[in-house]
Amino acid sequence: MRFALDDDALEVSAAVASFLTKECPPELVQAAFNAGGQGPADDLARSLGEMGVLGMLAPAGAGGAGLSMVAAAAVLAEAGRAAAPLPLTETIALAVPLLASAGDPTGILERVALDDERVAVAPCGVAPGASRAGWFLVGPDPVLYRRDEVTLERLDSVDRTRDLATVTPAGPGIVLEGRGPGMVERGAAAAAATLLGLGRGMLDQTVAYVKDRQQFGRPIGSFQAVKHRLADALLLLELAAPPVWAAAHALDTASPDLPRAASLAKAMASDAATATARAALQAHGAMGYTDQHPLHLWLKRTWCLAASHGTARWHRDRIAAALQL
Amino acid sequence: MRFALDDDALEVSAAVASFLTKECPPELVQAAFNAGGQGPADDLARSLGEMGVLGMLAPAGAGGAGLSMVAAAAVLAEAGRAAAPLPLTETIALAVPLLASAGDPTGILERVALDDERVAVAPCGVAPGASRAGWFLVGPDPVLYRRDEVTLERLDSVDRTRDLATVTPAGPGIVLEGRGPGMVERGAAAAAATLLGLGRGMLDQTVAYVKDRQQFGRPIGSFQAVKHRLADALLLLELAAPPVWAAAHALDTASPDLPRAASLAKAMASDAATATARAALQAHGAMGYTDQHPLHLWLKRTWCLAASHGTARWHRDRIAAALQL
Amino acid sequence: MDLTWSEEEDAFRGEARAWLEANVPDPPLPSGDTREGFAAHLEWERRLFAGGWAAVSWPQRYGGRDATLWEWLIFEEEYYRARAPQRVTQNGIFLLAPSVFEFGTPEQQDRILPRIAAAEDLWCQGWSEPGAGSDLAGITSRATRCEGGWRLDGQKLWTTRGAFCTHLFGLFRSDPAAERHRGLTYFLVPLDAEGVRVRGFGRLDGDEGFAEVFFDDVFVPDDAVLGDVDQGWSVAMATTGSERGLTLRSPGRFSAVVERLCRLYRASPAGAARRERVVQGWMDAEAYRLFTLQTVTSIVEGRPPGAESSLNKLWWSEMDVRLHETALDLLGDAAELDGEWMRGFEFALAGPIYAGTNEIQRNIAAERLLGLPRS
Amino acid sequence: MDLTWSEEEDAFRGEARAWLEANVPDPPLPSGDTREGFAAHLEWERRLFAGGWAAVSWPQRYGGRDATLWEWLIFEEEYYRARAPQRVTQNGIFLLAPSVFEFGTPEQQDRILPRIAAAEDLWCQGWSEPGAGSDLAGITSRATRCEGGWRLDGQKLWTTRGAFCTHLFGLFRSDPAAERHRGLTYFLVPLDAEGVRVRGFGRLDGDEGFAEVFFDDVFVPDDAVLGDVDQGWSVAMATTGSERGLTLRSPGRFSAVVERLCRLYRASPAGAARRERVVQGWMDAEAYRLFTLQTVTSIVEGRPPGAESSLNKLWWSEMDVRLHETALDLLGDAAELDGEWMRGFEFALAGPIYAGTNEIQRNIAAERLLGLPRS
Repeated sequence: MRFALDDDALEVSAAVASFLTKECPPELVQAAFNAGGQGPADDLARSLGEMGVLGMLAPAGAGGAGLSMVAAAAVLAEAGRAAAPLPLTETIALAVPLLASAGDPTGILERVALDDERVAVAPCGVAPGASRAGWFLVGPDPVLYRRDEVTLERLDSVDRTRDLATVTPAGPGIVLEGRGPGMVERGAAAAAATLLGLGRGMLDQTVAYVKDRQQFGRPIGSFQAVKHRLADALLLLELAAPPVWAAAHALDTASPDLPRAASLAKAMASDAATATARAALQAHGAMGYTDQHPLHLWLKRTWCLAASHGTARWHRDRIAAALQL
Repeated sequence: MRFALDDDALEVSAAVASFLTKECPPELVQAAFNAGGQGPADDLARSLGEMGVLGMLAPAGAGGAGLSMVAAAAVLAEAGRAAAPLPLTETIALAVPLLASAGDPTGILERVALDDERVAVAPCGVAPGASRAGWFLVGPDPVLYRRDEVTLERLDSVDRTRDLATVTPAGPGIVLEGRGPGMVERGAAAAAATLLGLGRGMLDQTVAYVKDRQQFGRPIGSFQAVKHRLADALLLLELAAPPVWAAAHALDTASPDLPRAASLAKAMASDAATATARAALQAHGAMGYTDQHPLHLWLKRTWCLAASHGTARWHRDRIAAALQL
Repeated sequence: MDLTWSEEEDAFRGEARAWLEANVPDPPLPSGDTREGFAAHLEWERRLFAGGWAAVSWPQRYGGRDATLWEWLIFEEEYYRARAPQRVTQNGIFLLAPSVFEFGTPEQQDRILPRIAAAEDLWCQGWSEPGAGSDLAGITSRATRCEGGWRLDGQKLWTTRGAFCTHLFGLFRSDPAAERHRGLTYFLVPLDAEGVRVRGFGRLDGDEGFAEVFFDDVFVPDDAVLGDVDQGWSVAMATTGSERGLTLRSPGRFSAVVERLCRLYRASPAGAARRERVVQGWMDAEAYRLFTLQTVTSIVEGRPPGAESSLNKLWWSEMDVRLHETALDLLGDAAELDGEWMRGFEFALAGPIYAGTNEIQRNIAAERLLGLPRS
Repeated sequence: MDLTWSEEEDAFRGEARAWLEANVPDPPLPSGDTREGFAAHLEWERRLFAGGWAAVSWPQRYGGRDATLWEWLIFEEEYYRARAPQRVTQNGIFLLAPSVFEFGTPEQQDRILPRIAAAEDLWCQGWSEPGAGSDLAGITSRATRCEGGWRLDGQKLWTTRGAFCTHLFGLFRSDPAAERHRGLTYFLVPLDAEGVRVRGFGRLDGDEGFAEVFFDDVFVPDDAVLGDVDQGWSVAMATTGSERGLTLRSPGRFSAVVERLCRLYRASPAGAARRERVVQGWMDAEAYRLFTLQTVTSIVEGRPPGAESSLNKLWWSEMDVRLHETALDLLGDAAELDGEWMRGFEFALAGPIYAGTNEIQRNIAAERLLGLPRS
């Protein structure tokens, strides 16, 4: 028994964190937001490809690093913390491992890992990062389509970096074989990790803000109402973290408890991140209620990811079924 | 349109409040608790009879005062505030008006109004104040039984003043005719009023306590965490009050919205009072967590009444049905 | 106690409903917090005024129809029920006008009020500043006496729809030696005055609904002062106790949301587990409606609300967030779309922040209603 | 990362389970917070000791079995799963012993620890006082130096099971000039010493689980001091950081409650609308179990927990209340009966109050974990 992130997970996530601190400041996220998820984040995507991050779950032979889902979850948490304006949840934790375990039937895996090619993922028929993708993985038992085999209809997400569209297949596509654990579990675990990071990012920003912001002659972070609300956010996030790592580990070990573990992670992380978003906005006051301050980028990403890959309530229903309730 | 307590309701409830302040101090409630609801509160019951309070909903001719249910609700709120250790909810708002509107078939109404005779009420087969009752009203469409027509089985309530028993009829009983609005609505509205008063009583005590109790060199009531929690309790109670008066008024006017109004009152008042109980106990700390301090009497009464006459959840289900949800 | 409407009140409701049915634009107008949407809303405001519905509870001579407070409640219920447009004139009507009624000279009342009702002057508020948000008494923008009037300097922030308005009312520090709430004066400033610069910026939802307003040696004459010099705080606070002010946040607004929520629930395939939250939404709104009837009764009988209005604000603002959260929950993965419910949610999130954050309101409730000691 | 148990650990679990199945009293014992119940629990404690299960993680020489922390977790899981009796010795084991391990002389360790494990000495805590609850540093009971020892005076309050115990450990002010946390000394006092008077009184549930203890010129020798004179605060705080202390509130306790809750739900006729709260209860307990595995990993690898233990306490204490609220909700009108769930609810309500109220824990989390300024 050892329940802690192993060294490889700590190393790769620390490397990603320090890269994002430098290369993905809030200004870049805002620029990507303004550009509808296009353009400004292109260099970021390419660099993450070169660092081996996009392909970290592909086998070492296939342009990947053969790392664990636990390591990927730790990386996604850092991506969330920085609100990196790319569909990393889907690329790292769904597209790459699903293609890899299906034997890369169209031979695009290495290019995907380098961001020379993008694969958008639409478990329920709606894909983020749609307009830049050359390939689409559609459905809970995903089928792979080329861009010219699908019709896209743009959707406006509250988070404009999402670049969202409904995907309607028009060709036969390629059914992925031998893909291991399902889309739902992978998506839930990965989105949970990203949400955990988003929550941590919002809490960090808010703590810094309330230490600095003065009202009534003292920092608002010295008021007990503010302190306790942020302590509650911390509590929710710290208790959501172990389920996130456990879900990733259940994917790595093909645990029979995987469905339950994945749903636990997503429900806890969604609730923790959305509660933190509320607390963060309230503590920022009117300052956070503008698109001039970066907080809104985190809020909107949080709301989107909480709604995607199954809402907290949907996952609670799944757990109830698993518990025979 | 005028939504406020009328003068008669204000007068009678003020008279009851000032009577109870004098005659029903916490020591009396504790003594009644220790005696399992027997003995110590007997004088109180008799005095309330003599004041016309028990029979306030009976017609003036039949030993009553012919007052409105709104006035009765205002009185029950004061009884709740004092945690009067008697089944007043059931006597004032169920037994008396049900007997009266059925034409007092056994001729006991005047004696009941004077506390010379007690009628216990068991809408779901369980009656508070059972061991002193000479008569029993049993079932949602109540049937009246003499003491010797029923079998009682004592139940231990967490509130020992409740004197609770299951009532199993063994005789034919007398079906009450023409009883007007049902047991459920009367019980819900009356219990809601009592719960509102219990909540107010707990909040009053707690405010006094936190102003007085010093820790860290200042009154604990100056800590924002304590202040905000009590402000929230006040908010819930103040928003539960209008539904309580509206439900009583709906009984007075036989409004077609009565079922919905009664359920709204009970659900709001139950939730407000139980939340206030939590806040009160937490603010009292270990001091409130003993049977040496009177707070426990209010807490236990609150838990019991919140569970009786339909829980908040049961009433929400009823509202859902009324709204066709 | 009487929970029925009179014949006159029913007739008033009928008249309002008929007018709204005939006049409410369909499809709905674009957001009033964008430049084009604002123009469309202005047209709507002028149509409301022409119909006599712009400020129903005001005296006729100022553009109202002398409606009672009860009638005002009825009108609001019908207004939201009809899904009529948001009121871009509301800062003038609900924030400025109560102070003009209470503290304005007859000349000011005649000059200002009819133009508010007619949507000819469009007022925005100038209270908050970069350093004065929750702590409004921290205002540092200043007013300096000069020949025939005053010179204003400083900066206001989070001015709702400031970029589209014509006038600003706001507090400026007229006595630099006075601290906190003292030494502030309430000024009325045309935004085309020399030295005023307005920069619009986006709210949370991206609409340009906010502005910052800079004052650089702006001259205003003496009659731009509302109330007494150095007494601006009391003048501004008139909105709190006034029956025309913000205290009575219309219950109709929330009942209309609940009605839509119930429809959404009924249409929602996997809704059964969520029923309880929808019911609670209805309950919260119904309790608020009854609470408001109680408040209006008090006002009508001559007992204006004081610190109780803190409870009012806490309730409606937190209820509004919950109602929208419930709707987003029902929407499932469609919740993230930039649609009506998400917009409504973003709007609701402002409620616990503006007009005194809910932290401040809880302080007020604890200290003034419960008598707990200040921290 | 490895979430599997070793063969040795599985064997340990098997052994514990078999012993508990053979020994746990059926029907359950009466409450250990009453005089007769306490006697029955004492018998149980002695049976546990005889089986070698009284303090599994202690060294064998003190009556333990040198179990690892992981094995301790397994034992606790099995203990609660078997519905074994409450531990009336827990104040000795979890509050006193960690300080004795860290600060006791070898003589004290040899004298005190085995008698705790064997339930020969029964310890109660003497920390709180009438004026020192949340603010423990407000202690005024005093210790005065005398020939060969100390004289104790004062009053302790809310002493759990004080009326049934044989000894008290507690803090007394030994330096009257020192303030707050300074100048306190940790004393070990036999309750049959001359000048000690114990008065039991009822907890919320009416059981005589509390006592107040009066000290009137009570003599204790020098070896009744644990740790250094005037350093009692650090000695007492040893329970916080210690792996033998209270930080690791056993997850098995809550998992067992959740299992009962799930059974109650399945048996409940009108339960469907309540399913979500039951599921959330399972989730909260499962998250807590995983959180504890993370904490134990840290401890085992040499990183003892600090202020994080505040999060731990906040979570389990509030979860415990919610689990019981959910059960009472499922019980409907039977919730008011003085039965197992109501008793459990009353017990759970103490969680957010004792061992540092949750308000204090939130302060600690905000100040020490988030670095927010003191108020």
